[in-house]
Amino acid sequence: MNDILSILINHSPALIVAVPLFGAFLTPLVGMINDKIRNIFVIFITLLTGFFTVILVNEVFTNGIKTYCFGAENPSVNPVVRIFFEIDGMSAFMALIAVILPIVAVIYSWGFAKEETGQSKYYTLILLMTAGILGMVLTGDMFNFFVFLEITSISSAALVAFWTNKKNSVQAAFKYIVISSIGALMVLFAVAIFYGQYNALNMAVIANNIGFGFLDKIALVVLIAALTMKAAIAPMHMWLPDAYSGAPSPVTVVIVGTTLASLYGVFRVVFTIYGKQFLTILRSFGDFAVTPSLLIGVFIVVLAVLTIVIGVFMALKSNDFKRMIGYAAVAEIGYMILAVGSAISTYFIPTGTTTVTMAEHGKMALTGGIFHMINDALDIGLLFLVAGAVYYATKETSLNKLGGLSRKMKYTTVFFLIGLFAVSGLPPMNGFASKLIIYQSTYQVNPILAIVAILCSIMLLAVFVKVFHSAFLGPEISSTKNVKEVPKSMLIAMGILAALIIFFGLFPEFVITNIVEPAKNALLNSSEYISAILGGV
Amino acid sequence: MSGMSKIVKTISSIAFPFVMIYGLYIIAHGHLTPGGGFQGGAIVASGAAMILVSYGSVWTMGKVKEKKLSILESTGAIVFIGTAILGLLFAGVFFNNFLFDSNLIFNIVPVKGSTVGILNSAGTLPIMNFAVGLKVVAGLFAIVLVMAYATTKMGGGKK
Amino acid sequence: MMTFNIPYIAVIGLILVGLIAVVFKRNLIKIVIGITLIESGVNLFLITLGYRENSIAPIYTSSPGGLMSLPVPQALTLTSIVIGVAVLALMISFIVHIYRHYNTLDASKIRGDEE
Amino acid sequence: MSKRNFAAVIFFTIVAVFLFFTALMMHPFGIFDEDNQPEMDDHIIDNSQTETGANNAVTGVVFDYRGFDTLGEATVLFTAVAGVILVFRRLKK
Repeated sequence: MNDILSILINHSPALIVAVPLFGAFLTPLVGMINDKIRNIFVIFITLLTGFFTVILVNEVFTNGIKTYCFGAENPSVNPVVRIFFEIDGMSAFMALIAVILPIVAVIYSWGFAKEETGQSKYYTLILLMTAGILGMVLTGDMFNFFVFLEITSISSAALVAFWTNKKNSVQAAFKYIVISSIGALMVLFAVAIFYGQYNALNMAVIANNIGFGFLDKIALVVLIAALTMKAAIAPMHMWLPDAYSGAPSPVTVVIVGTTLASLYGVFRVVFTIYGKQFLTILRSFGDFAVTPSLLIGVFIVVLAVLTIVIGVFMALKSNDFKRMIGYAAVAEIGYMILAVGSAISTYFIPTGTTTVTMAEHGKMALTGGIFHMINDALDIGLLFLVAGAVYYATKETSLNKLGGLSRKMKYTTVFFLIGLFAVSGLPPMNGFASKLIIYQSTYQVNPILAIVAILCSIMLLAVFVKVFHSAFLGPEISSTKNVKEVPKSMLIAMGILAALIIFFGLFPEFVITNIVEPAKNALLNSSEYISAILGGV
Repeated sequence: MSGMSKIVKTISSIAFPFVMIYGLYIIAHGHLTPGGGFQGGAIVASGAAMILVSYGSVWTMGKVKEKKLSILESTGAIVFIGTAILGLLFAGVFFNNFLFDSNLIFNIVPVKGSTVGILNSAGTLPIMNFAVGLKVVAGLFAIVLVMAYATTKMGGGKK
Repeated sequence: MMTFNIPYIAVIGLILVGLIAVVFKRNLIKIVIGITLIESGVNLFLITLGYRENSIAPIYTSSPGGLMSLPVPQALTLTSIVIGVAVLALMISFIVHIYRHYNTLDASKIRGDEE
Repeated sequence: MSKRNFAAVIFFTIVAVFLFFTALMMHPFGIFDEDNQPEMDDHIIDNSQTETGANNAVTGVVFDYRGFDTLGEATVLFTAVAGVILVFRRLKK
């Protein structure tokens, strides 16, 4: 028994991607038998993926970085020829996010997509998206990253256009695929520059050899621009509300995962590939050091504030339930990169040393930012599921045509309240736990940042209270007369997310020490990432 | 598309087998000469697209259902990933070339340097080539067929 | 040094032509053509990186012997070409639907219900 | 010229200049110096016959050394087919 488990642990990196892919290839065939069998099959595949992810994550958090080579047991590492998967704390953390969302989405879809045609393809694409996100976060190879990026963007674009009879969905899908294919081509261009420079595609090898010449700077700019474009950071955020509101709600939940995976790409580039180069001291004043990371950090903070403000104000203006949550999602992404940006702007030189270190409040900000990633996935996911439930019951998303839902849809209302509390950072939900860390730490970096963050959070609360008031409270209007509570499967899916939200809110310390801290340490320790492949070179 | 004149139909029916054989040759010799599963698959699929253009999408849809192509494509993909998983079962690594230098098929180790090339070599590579070839044929043809059929049904864009 | 880099410059030129189409054109089909051009440019960039002077194709079957050009960029390009085909197919399908809804391909006239 | 167009022209010019310099700074076309040998590719050229059995080194890379990429690529095609069929499906049962 122990043998089997250890074999499974050893091969879990490959199986995590192979299982959903295999499931996706089989789904059209299984779908010909029976709808019910197919749904069970798809749920089983996502759960199996979840199982492998959990054992891998457990392994990584206890025994450190795990590498997996495709095709050879004892691959040559000088030069690195084959494709490696390299899973450190951050990858494991992202894999957890990436695997929770599809499970919820698939369970939810059982009720949600019952009446739709083309369900087999729908489930196939959801599984492909899952495999793509997992591949993106686990891989240690630049070109492989590009391939999985394309898998995620193509499958999610096709799913955004699921309702082809809606204008919004189709044009959002087109916008999304144009943005993401240009972004992916930019990533490929950067990969080509790396290949031409270092004759390597492995991230660890590139990180080991990288200098900071003109071409490296170009590659950095191209990579950051492409990935921030895909992560919907202002000024390239416009596609996100369209795509999020155009897609069916369970799909949106998984697309949240693709956005976070792109953000993970930004972190991987900034912290790991350019990790060493960013810490070279350009000029120092006492213990204050001007490093490339300071400049990048300030740049990211500016973008982050812009993203938060734009997201919140557009959410205030909006009059459509799903669109509003889409803008709130933009703002939430802003919070994450605000924390990360302020973290990397706090490097300084401790007295008596010559190398730069991140200040304690910087590390705290980083913790908050990473913690907020998983919280954002849960909160925004839950809100979109609620919006989907409202749409399922009433076929409406415009707030003018909704009212008095709380009497007919009790459970959904409760879930909406939980989501509302979480996304606007009120205790005892998870959003409060991570936002509090972000406020505290950014206050030490610059008080203005914390004030902006708190104000915007309050405005988000106002936005969602408005939604609550107009959609769930108040008198029933004619279009919501015959509303019934949504099917059980949808309630179960929302329940899973709500339970996780409350759990994370009640025991933030537990989550931070067990999941977030390893991820943070992995980001800060790029030399470990390199030596895991090259063996201490 | 409602099909073209009789001349076009006849010529394309005559040309189709040759295109197909050429494509299959490219797939089968993928590990020896320039080419491989993708290239050969694209050639066969373009031959099929030629038939589609000359006979019209409605006729072709009557002969080949997209569902069957979908099954074919899934089969190709499953064979491909299945070969990779077999590598895990037999040799203990995902994507291992477990047939190479074994006592099964495709097991001949080529002489190093410039050789004539033996078809029965390269382990799992020819199998994967065929799987990918099948996938590409079915996939590309399905894309072209579905698009052509759907746009015909929509009336060429005039709403 | 500069004369040796003319292939790179040509590749960049191709990318820029595509970029012009994406940034300045309003017709959706032209935008898609632009993306395809950028993609071809990037693929060509990869291929040019793999060239070695006086080399032959990296295939041993009845090869005359000698230096071989680099095989990895060719494999990467093969992958990215297929990906390009996939993206193109999907973009064109979206355009068909957009045209059905809006009866136009002008990007400036294509808006969602709410802006 | 509208404001949007003006911004686009400036953006385009900056991108063009930087890409042009990228082209100039790349290593000379077709020439690999002593300290810039393509080790990864040389390894593949030397060992593709003995490690994968393929006379065609490119196929060796595509299906063996970087076989996982090819799985991804096949998946992309599969995704596109599924997407196109999904987008052109009949909406009513």
